[in-house]
Amino acid sequence: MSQISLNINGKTTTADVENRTLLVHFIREQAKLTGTHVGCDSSSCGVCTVLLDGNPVKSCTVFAIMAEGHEIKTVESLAPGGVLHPIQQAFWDQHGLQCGYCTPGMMMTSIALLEQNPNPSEHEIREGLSGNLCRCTGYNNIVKAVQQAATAMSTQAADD
Amino acid sequence: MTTEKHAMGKSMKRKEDPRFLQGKGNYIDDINLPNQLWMALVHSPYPHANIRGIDSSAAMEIPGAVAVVTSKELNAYKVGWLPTFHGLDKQMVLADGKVLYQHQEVAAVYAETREAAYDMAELVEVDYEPLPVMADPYKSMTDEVILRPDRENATNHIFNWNVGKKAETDAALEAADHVVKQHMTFQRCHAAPLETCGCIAEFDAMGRLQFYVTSQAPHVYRTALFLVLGIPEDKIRVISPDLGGGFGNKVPVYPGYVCAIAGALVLKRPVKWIETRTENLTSSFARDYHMDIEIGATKEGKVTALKVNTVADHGAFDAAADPSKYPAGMFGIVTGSYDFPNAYANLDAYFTNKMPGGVAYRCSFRVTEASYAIERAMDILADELKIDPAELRRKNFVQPEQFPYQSPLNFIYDSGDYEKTMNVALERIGYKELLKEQAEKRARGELMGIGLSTFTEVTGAGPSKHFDILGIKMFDGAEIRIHPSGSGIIRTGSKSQGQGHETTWAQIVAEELGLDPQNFLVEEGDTDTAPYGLGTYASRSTPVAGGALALAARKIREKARKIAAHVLEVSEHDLEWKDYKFNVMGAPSKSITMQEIAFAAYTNPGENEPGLEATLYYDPPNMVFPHGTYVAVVDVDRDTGETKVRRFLAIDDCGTIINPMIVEGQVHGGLTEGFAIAFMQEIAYDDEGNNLATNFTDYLVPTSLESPSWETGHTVTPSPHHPIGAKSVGESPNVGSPAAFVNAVIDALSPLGVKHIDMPLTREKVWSAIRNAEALAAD
Amino acid sequence: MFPANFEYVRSHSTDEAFAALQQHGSEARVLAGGQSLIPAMRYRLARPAVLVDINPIKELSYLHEKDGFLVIGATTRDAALEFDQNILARYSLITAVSRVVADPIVRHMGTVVGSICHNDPSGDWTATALASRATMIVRGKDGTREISIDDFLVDSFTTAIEEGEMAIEVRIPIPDAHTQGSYQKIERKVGDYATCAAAVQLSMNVDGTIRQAGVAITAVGHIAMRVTAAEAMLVGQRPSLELCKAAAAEAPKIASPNADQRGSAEYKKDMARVLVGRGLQESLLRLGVSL
Amino acid sequence: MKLEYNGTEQVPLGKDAVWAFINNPEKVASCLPDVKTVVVHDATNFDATVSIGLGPVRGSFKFKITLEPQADGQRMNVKINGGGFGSVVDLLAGADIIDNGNNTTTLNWSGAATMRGPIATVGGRVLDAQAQKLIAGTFANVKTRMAEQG
Repeated sequence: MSQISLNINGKTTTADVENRTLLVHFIREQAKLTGTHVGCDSSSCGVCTVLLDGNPVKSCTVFAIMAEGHEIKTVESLAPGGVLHPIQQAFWDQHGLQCGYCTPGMMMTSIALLEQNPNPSEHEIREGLSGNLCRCTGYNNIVKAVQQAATAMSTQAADD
Repeated sequence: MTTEKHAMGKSMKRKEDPRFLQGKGNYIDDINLPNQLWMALVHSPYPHANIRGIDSSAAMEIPGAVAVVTSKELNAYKVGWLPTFHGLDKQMVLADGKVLYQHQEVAAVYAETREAAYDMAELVEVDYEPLPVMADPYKSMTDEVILRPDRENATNHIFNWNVGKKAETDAALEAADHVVKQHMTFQRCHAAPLETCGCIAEFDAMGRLQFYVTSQAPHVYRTALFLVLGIPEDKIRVISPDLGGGFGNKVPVYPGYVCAIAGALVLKRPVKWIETRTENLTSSFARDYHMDIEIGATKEGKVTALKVNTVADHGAFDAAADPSKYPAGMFGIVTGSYDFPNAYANLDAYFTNKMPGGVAYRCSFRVTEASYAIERAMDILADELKIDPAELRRKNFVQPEQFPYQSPLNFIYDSGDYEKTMNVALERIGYKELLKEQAEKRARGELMGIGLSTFTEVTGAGPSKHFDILGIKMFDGAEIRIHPSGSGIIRTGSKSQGQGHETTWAQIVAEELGLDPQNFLVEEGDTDTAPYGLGTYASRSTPVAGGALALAARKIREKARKIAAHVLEVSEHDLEWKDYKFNVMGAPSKSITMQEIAFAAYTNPGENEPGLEATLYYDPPNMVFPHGTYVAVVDVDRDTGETKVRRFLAIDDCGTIINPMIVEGQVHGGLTEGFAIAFMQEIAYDDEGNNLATNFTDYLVPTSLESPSWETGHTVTPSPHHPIGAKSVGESPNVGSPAAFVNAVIDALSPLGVKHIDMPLTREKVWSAIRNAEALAAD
Repeated sequence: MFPANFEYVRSHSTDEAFAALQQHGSEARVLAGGQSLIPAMRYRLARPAVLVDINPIKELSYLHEKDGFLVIGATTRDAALEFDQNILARYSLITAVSRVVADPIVRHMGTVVGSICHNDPSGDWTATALASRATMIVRGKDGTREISIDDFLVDSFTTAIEEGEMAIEVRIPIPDAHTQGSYQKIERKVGDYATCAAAVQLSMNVDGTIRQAGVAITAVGHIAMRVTAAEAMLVGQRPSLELCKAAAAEAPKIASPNADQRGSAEYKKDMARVLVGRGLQESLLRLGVSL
Repeated sequence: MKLEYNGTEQVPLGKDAVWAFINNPEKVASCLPDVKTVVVHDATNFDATVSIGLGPVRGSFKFKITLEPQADGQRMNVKINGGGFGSVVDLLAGADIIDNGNNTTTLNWSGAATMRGPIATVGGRVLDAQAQKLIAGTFANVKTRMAEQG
């Protein structure tokens, strides 16, 4: 067991964990943030995607102990005070989710994608999201949602 | 009043989304009970072996180890075997004496932490004596090795099912100008929702089982648990929380569930079990039909007879989730959209050393296999007769005036207008221009294909005279309670897995009552509160639960009429329901809304029974028959065998549309699953019975990059017997699209003489077909 | 699934990591991005006793040009290359491969050096390192040493790194203005191991002949392989369609793939030919030579 | 997954010496690559634990080994069943022993292995070549040890 402290969504969580504890389980069980999900054992599905220092990573393929001293952002950080983030609003408006299981990971990747490329083409969006599986939507509406969010976020940035 | 904005037919945004968007969904693994134990399962690496012994001593040395359970303990409690849904077989909970398929559950371990449970599972030592493996149903057929000596009959044959007129069909085939014959396989697939299955079992202070489980059919589970465990149903509460997809995978009662409950009972602590992805992919399957289809036709292309012989691989246990009287599901829909004067379908099912099942996967019980067979065969017929595939279909469609149409394989189709739907599709895709482009490309040696599928489905199981599971008739219940302020709660026995019931159920009720759909809470999945229903699978929710809801709402309306009459001081016969309110006939200024009536129901009901609630069970008079035309346009890379789906258009006719946005979303998702089946997905086995697709590195779920961009549209031919004319749509794209993809690829390769390739159409299979054709041409 | 437990050593400097590796010997493994190792551990196929985490070592995270080489430190992520403006502008082979390694999220953790050290038979970075004639820098008992990529890649999952040593850096010669490359990969879906892939890089003389050729194939043998015969055939020649075809035809001769769910040996061999051919043509097109 | 291999070794020993060697469980066990422990039960049955290292996959396999000398003295079959990593391997190997007359013997060996479990499904992509090395290595060791003995 090792004691580790992680900054998740701006808040520090300290806990004793085994070295083998995966980041996703630390987030779900120690930090009690269950919006980040688990969908496979092979680092294939991306439903566990969170931002590690701003970059999307599969939290099932990182040991919690490796994240000591780093900043984690999960889906729970997106709507402080209940006002939806433009990406959340866009997924809602465009029917970019059905069962909702891939949605948190998909949105975290989308946010990082738009950070890197604020005005992506459809192909760039499809490429950028290709580490996150969705079994329900067929991706059409997810692409539309990212396009809507891109517009909303650039307008927001211009207003700032 | 926002009714006009958000009633039926409107793309209302989903009411369930805000919680999912904020990571506040409540899925099974998000639930933890105080003092719970974790369970893990030990699986067999052998597909067929005697178990000589199980040694759990090393496992019990792990810190945190609590118990190891095998079939011996389960048998002592008489819970070693499970009945299968249609009653033709039973299934081991944990391997009893021998294992029959690779990854079969052999032991359950219980520990204080999840990690310890997995550490334990690794150390349970099982002594296996390998036995000969039957990994092919055609080999099983010989009965050289009997897989199930526990059964009365010493044979691997499970059942024969047939429908239609054999002698007449054979005679018609004999007399036909032209007969096409094709063997085709619909490969073994898996629904693979992104959330795996799981459960938590707890016996509360009153000795009542609180069973949280990923279930598409909570009430069926409650009854099944009564049958397996003997616990009275009032002592069982099944709670199905938010489901991360289902697609049929969350219909069966899995052995792990029984082990969790047994553990909770004996260890007197809550037990939690969440499947690994490997466990999810190796516990059940769908499809695996090997079909020989024959179509007879006149030389002008008018079909005269259809015959299909099928060998079904059901794996080690016949754990199919089909209704009792339909061991081959709705396979009789195999005559599709075409008016066959004669038809006969015959099917034999066999045991093999593979995982058990035959569960439905985004399909109303074997409709997908049937649709694929007929739509492929029609294309082969068109190719052989040198008739345009659209023209051939046009010649043979069941005509609008023929409905209700009695099919030769015993269905009565409710409604449809196949030619209209196809015309819309051909027009929108630009069929003529595509044919021209294809001709030009062919002249240059390029491989471009256009594939059509004009499928008909049968959904909405079902009418009680035909359909039951475990003897329970397949009707659904709905309960609506209207509160004094005009808001309300809706409960059904259905269970959304992403289909958006919280939205569409509110829309149906709001439309019927003239209330605001935003003000309805929809609750599903708790057997303590929901009325009995058979659950959500086989595209049955809108046809059955949706019908129940509309009729329950109308029951409320009839009661409301009485209260309205009292409030308005008129006779109820003077009232007419129009523009979402009761109007006094002949007195246009006098009317009352449902919201006002609701208030009156609790404040001023007069002589009427107070309150405004209704519960209704709907037994549909018939099935519903959605249809559609799908068109795929593909380009095939001659060097690598890669297929690029350049365009795909789906025109669906699912009758009355409740929420177009949700319908379109369902179609997109189903098309991507159909695409995956056509090109990527297969649970393949090698000759030694090893399962070759046990995780997402080999069971290929397409990403946004592989998945084509979908084009959709619809025609509307309402069902004449459904209360709101709705059919269903969730499964249509998965049912209809595989044939369109394959037809397109074969069309692209047809100049080379390629007639058929079995799915999945991997690059190598296509490459190989091209190379073989070139070699033949060179000879 | 959950890994078996292990001892964890966090290192903040190369010295610390090196000392830990020396101390634990064969029991220890370097933990860089972990994108191959952690999944193997989750299936309990890998169960190292000690993991030496080099991620906190700031001095190993770099990506810049120095003395004629692009130098990439041991903890530099794949994604750093994918989004680097200089690489996008001047390194066509690296740009191409950086977009098809694993999947976009895995690339945010995975490292170039770690991937080369893993030496998976289907590695993308190993083939790229061969085609671009990279050099590995390894820290050993007697200080650091340089090893050419050809000598570094020994066998499947085996490199010239000895017990207790660690890779520090990969050096890739900076392509001049007359050098272009291409990465051609067939995969069943994003994130899958390649069914077959080819890395190609060509440099031209001013007279229009080929000065240098790098051709490597992966996923069709025990290890990524340089197609030496193809390179020899190309150098000094004026490019033509026939030349490209002849060079591509050398690839299947050295390929010895296993049949698996990705395809038969025959298919993979033919793809080695097709992909090398396409890689050559695309590189030439980028050099302004249309065949 | 099923894997099949074969090969030939020339041994600089007479046939009788070869036959004696391969009927000795201790000696046969010593030829397994990276063998950690051997427990001999009787003249034809023994258990061996072998270290396996295939890239990231490292650990040990426990094997039950049965020697099945054929009555004519021309052939030895070996049955190997074992497991590790939650996986199992069933290996049927055999060698025809050909007396070349000049105090040398030819071993024509072949082996068929069936691998099951995660090692095959997750590691299958890279297993074939590695397994071949292990099996070929064993027979090469047989030759070397015999030569040392001779």
